[in-house]
Amino acid sequence: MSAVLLIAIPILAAFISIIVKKWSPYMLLFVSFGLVILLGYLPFEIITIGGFSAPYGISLVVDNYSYTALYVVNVLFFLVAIINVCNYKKLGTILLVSLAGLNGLMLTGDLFNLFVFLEISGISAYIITTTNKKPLATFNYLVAGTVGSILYLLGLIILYNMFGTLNMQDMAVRIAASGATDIEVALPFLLMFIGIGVEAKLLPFNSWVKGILGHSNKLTGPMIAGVYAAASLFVFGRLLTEVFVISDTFMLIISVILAFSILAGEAMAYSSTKVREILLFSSIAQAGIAVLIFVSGFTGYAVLFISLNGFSKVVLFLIINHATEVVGSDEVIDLKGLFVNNKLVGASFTATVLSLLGLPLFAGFFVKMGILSQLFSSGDYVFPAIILLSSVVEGVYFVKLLTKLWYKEDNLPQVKFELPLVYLVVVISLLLVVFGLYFEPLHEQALVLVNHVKGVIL
Amino acid sequence: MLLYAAIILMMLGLYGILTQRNIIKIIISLNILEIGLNIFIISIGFVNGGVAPIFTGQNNLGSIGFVDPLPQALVLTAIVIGVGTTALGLALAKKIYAKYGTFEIDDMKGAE
Amino acid sequence: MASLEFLVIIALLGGVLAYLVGKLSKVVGASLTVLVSGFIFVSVAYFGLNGSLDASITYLPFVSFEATDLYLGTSFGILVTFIFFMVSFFNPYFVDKFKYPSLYSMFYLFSLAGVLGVFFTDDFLVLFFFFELVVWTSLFLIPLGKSKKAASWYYGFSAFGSFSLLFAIFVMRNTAGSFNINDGLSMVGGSDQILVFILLMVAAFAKLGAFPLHIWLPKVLGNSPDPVTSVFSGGLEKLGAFVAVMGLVKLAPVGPVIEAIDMALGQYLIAILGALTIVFGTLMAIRQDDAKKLIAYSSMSNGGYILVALTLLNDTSVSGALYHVLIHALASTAAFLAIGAVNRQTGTTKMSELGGMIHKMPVTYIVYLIAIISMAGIPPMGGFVSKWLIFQSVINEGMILIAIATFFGSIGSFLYVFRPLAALFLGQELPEFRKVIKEAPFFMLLPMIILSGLNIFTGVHPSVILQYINNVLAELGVTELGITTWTLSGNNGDLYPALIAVVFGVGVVIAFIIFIVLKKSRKVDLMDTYTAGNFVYTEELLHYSVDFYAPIERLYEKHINIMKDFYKGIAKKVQEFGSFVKYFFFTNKPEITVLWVVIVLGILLLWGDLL
Amino acid sequence: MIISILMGISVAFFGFVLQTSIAGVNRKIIGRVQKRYGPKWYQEFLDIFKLLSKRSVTHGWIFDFGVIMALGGIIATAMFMPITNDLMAFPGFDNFFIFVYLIAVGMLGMAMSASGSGNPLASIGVMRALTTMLAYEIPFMIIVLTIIKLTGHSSLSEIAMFQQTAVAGLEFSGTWFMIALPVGFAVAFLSLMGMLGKKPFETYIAPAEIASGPMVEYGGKQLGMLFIMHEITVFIEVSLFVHLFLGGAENIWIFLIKYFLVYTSVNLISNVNGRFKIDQVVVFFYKWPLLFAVMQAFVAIYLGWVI
Amino acid sequence: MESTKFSLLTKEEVDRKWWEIGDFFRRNSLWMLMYCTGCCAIELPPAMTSAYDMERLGMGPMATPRQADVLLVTGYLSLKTLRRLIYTYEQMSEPKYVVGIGSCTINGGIYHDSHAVINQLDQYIPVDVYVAGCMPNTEAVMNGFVDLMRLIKSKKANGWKKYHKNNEWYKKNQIDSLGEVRVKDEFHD
Repeated sequence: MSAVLLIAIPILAAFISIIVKKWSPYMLLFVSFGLVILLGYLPFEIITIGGFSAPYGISLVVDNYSYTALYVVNVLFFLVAIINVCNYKKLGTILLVSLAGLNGLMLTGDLFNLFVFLEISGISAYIITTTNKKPLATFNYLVAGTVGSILYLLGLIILYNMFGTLNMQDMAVRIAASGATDIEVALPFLLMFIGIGVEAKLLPFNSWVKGILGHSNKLTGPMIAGVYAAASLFVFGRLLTEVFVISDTFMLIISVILAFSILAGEAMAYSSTKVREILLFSSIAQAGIAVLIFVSGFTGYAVLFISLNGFSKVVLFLIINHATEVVGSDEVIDLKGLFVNNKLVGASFTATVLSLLGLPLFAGFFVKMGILSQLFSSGDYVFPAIILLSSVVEGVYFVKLLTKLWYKEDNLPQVKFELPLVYLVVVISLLLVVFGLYFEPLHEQALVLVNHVKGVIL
Repeated sequence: MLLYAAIILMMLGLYGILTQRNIIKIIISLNILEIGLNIFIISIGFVNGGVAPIFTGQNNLGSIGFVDPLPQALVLTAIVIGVGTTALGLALAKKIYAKYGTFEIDDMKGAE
Repeated sequence: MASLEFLVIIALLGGVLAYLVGKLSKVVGASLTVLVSGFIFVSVAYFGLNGSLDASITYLPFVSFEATDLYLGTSFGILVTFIFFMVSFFNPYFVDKFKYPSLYSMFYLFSLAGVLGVFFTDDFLVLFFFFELVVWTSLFLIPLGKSKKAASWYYGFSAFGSFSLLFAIFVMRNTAGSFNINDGLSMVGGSDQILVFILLMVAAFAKLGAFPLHIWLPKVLGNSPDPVTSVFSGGLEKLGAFVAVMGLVKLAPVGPVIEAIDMALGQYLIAILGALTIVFGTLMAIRQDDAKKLIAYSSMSNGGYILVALTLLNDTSVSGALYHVLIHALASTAAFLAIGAVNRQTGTTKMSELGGMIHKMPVTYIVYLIAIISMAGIPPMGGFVSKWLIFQSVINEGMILIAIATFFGSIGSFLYVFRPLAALFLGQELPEFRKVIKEAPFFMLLPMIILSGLNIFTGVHPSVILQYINNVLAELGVTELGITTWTLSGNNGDLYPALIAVVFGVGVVIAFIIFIVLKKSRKVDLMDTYTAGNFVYTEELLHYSVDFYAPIERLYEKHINIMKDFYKGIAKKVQEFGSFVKYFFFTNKPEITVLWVVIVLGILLLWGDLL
Repeated sequence: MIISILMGISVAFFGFVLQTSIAGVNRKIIGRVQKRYGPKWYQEFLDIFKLLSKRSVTHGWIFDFGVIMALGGIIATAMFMPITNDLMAFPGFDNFFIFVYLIAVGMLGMAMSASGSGNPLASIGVMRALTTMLAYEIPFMIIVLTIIKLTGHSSLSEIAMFQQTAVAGLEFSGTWFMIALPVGFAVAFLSLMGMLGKKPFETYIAPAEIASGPMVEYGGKQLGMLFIMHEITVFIEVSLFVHLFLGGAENIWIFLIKYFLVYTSVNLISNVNGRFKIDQVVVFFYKWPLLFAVMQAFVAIYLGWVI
Repeated sequence: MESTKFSLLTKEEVDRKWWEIGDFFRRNSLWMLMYCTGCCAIELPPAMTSAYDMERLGMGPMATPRQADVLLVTGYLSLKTLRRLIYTYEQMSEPKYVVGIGSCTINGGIYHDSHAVINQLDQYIPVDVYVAGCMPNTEAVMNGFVDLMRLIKSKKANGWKKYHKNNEWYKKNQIDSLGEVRVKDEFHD
């Protein structure tokens, strides 16, 4: 039982489902559930495809980092799939292909292979977003995504030209050995940074996000904001920790981009009146924070942050998108008093928001404390200040949103949440509360990941 | 020399995407960008006086200056992916045309 | 041997239980809060006073308490739990008017748990954990009242305060290596110490509602439901005082010493800000028409007193500050409860709509009278002792500007506390309330009477409590206040509070004898007054309550909401910045991303040779 | 304890008798100033006892309780007042702040019963009284702050002793503060006129505007008791002024002379003045008196220039 | 036989003694209500100024009926003024005295045949002292006050007792001529 099955099974199921159209949704469910079970027995090893050793063949790396990433992405994928399987039947094959692409992204140890899986998951993402009925927005996404991956490929090729290898670990070793000055290495890394940055929603490169998530539905919202966001941030993390050598000028540009992305994200969320816009701008800010942590080198808490963020975004977007479908518009005024007569969903929405804000009794608090303590211990005072300031602004607009959603007397929006969604949402928010109170496992997971040193396979 | 051609093509592609308002023209400039990139990848593998990297009867020794085979393999996948994206782009263009009746982004009403 | 951790768990579980019971019947759920907070107060007070609170931890994962010689935490803890217990009597009566009654009881007990945690821990991270818990649980209590926007104002300011506290905690951890409070505060030095001082002061100002960060106080206290307002002004503001004590007393004075008044520059700036808080609080309180907003501004100005007293760092001032914390808690809670009782009967606290409440609610009137006597600092009540101590220290240091502010505050407090008394309770009895109103039920009167009894006790025999405060002074390393069983000795004079009360009693007896000996007067209806011969039949005409202090208000009418516009301006700036970025980065054109990619690439390429 | 309380009551009674008779004498002096004979010297006593003998009206229990509390508070304050160096009821406990704040009890009692009477004119009168108090109190307190800072004591008798004998150790002892702090004396004199409610600052008992302000609804014994309270308040404020600025008194005669001089001078000045509007009173006290008070305090405390 | 030197006074004797002492004080500090109805009021300022100096007798003006003892009715009384006068009279604290100045209060004076003025004040409220003269001289007014003092001394100035005793008579007269004393909306009827 090796990791390749994680990619092979979904691809195989995708082709079969083309032939047998009407079974594709059930096959989707069966495969994604199967993969989640399969993950239990995955050995930690490097699989070289076709026997060629590292620099020549493609290798799949299964270490602690990619194992956690796989777990999060597959579980999220499965949850989103269950909710949306009944009313998006014809997307079965596409979802299977995107599942394969995502698993490939997590596993691959080879840079060009990463480009290929990036494109596969990207194209399936474009197709998924066509369900938004906004073709122009999807077109933007397509153009942005393709340009991003082209730049990534360009950077990749320059690196290959300079160091002759495409394997991540090998590349890291060769860069260290060759003693290349940081300036020379800066251009390819910046190109790759921009390439992945488009997908990871960093500010200057994410103009497509507003179009896509602004008009998302119950499938594209959680999928893009939850699953794909988590996946792209994991990839970003792997690249930043494994391969990149960041010189001080390059670091300056990245930190300016990140700081701007965090603060501007919060400001935009503060200034928007549509609920979905508030959520998407706040997820832009959170993406900025995640990349910031990776750049400062604390993979442990970054992974926890991304997974928590992924789960919360799935919950938030599911609830809001469902409500928008029923009410017809996602303006805050129209959704006012949404939770008055569905209290359970409201309670879980509130719990998830509070965990995002990092308030005590919720898992978000522990992760935020971990991030801040590590940032402070590395003697950096500027970024914690930015993070704290942004969480104040974030707190204000989320509280404003919550009070509006909970308090309204007359003509409340008639929204009914069906059972599976309610169960999913309540389970996740309970998880957040449980991990908030008893966060020993989170602590160990963070410690295990912290000593995931560059180039060493655990 | 091939390198410079590739870079010029890529600049042309980028320029095309930046300035064109027509959906189809954007897709075409996207293709130009990809072709530029593929040529760039090919030019990386060039070895002066190299021979096509296929083992035949007379040149099966490692010492003969083979041209680097790896970029050519990469280009193959890159081209296929380029085709994939262009196909999806055209499908979207058809849908946009069906919805807005024009390819010009500027005069698409209600695009927001 | 009540263990603190056991109490915190009881509070949390009690909250959940209150929620569940609340689902069945609102009133039972709310009365559960009375039982739980009562139990917690009794155990904290009983075990805390004879120092036998055990701090062992079995269940809560990373929490660490410490209760042995922690007098500061115990005194604050007992005070705030007492306020929670007293106010909880009001819950059953008010809970049926709330939109989410069971949630109210749950969050009420959660904030109690948070408060308990803050005062009894010696570890900064645990302090911040409970600090934030209090913030967000009390946050959801506010919208149950009139205004929803108040909650976001409250969260904005207290989040700003608690995050600056967090920043200070981590800065201290860098030097001290561990999260221990005492090491952290003592070992931090140099430029870090200034940074920590500023941040702690920002946290204290945000929570206390002092001058620069005071906008949320009247909005929140004015609009939230009555029990919540009393808990806020009596209990939750004391968190700010607790952080202020940490920042001003435990932390060594910051900045160069000004030799004229031998005070550190940092302390002097805080004293100036405290003085400004007093003046602005008083000025704004004088012109309020809503009684709750008026008392809210009064607690803001009393917060200013506490800050001024804490910065002077001699025996009378710090003991005066701590005693004032106690007095202000008791007096303002009693005042808020009294106004709450009126609000429950009439439905409004606007003074222009009320009048003559004394005829139907005499006990509430007496409670309010005793509360304002203490708030104005008039002798028989506790307020006089604490204000006397603060004046002793201010005069001893010879700081003229701050003395002006304190005198203005104490006389101004007499003015604005009298306004509700005259406009709300006395004056003509308005006809629409005459039939409807009846005295508050017994269980609402009970806490009010207890609080007024305490107000009197703290005024007549203060040395009992001042004795305990001396232990706190010893713990803080400040020289102790000279107390004998009955008299206090300040810097330049002694005070015999019991004697004043006795003499006042004697005076009243003499006046009563004069009154009784003479002929009995003829009882006349209120409407039969001297109206220069005109016949007046409507009560509203003869009730003077609108624009009570018109001559003073006219002086500063034009520039009242400078600070409010300042903060609204900031909010607008953030909004503009957001829409500006949105305009630039999120148009619906595909080439935007490519444009920014090219720009970033250009910057890096040109970086090398340009800079 | 009982003896000192009896002593206190006798001090209060002495204060009442002294002030009432001096007030009668003053009415005679004012009469003479206006070229008429003026009433008998004991006219004030006659007025008070006439009022006590009349049967008047009450508006409810708060109306009466307020009057009792007012008179009781003022009697209590008077009991603390030292007459001469050794003639005082409670040696060592006659702190300055007790006087300032116990007078506030009297004020509160009267204000409470006035508003309880239900007459709008009374409430307006009370509002004006409190506003004027806010105005004249601040400069007075600043000057007293300087005195307490210079003498190091806040009890009246010590301050008086400080001014009488020149003690070697203490720097400014021996000279009356009237001479030592001339500007302070002038400001305090103005605030004393405000405290006594004499003509320029008589806005709260303005008979023409608000029909004698708070006293609108009082008649008979309530008014009589308020008159007694007014007399004792004047006694407290004037003797406070005497102790703070004129160096107290070694024996009773000096006290009587100083007391008479101060009260008569205030009365004479007040009789030639018209009446301020209420806004003018507040603005007046916050312009020059406050400025001079702060200047005097700054000069005296920090620069030490005391004559 | 009991000793005559010191006999225990009965209750009424004690009261009477107190009343006499009270009369001494009431006599020597008469406060008049500044309520001038007609033209004879012009005589009062000279009585207060230095020429005649009313203060000498212990008299002084007071602002409200609650505080005043003497009600000076100076000059003619129209129906509207009479209503206010009666309302003010009832607001005064006992024992109270009324001094009718000018002939208009005695028999209507020069307006005796006018439709709007009452002729005899005595019908409506008890009057203790009259000062005759169509605008009596200030001396006459002062003399009236001294007469009032003498009446108080000899316990004859008990107009207020008469008002209590035969109250119905006074009320009937008032209703006859005025319709009703406490009118609701006088200016529009």
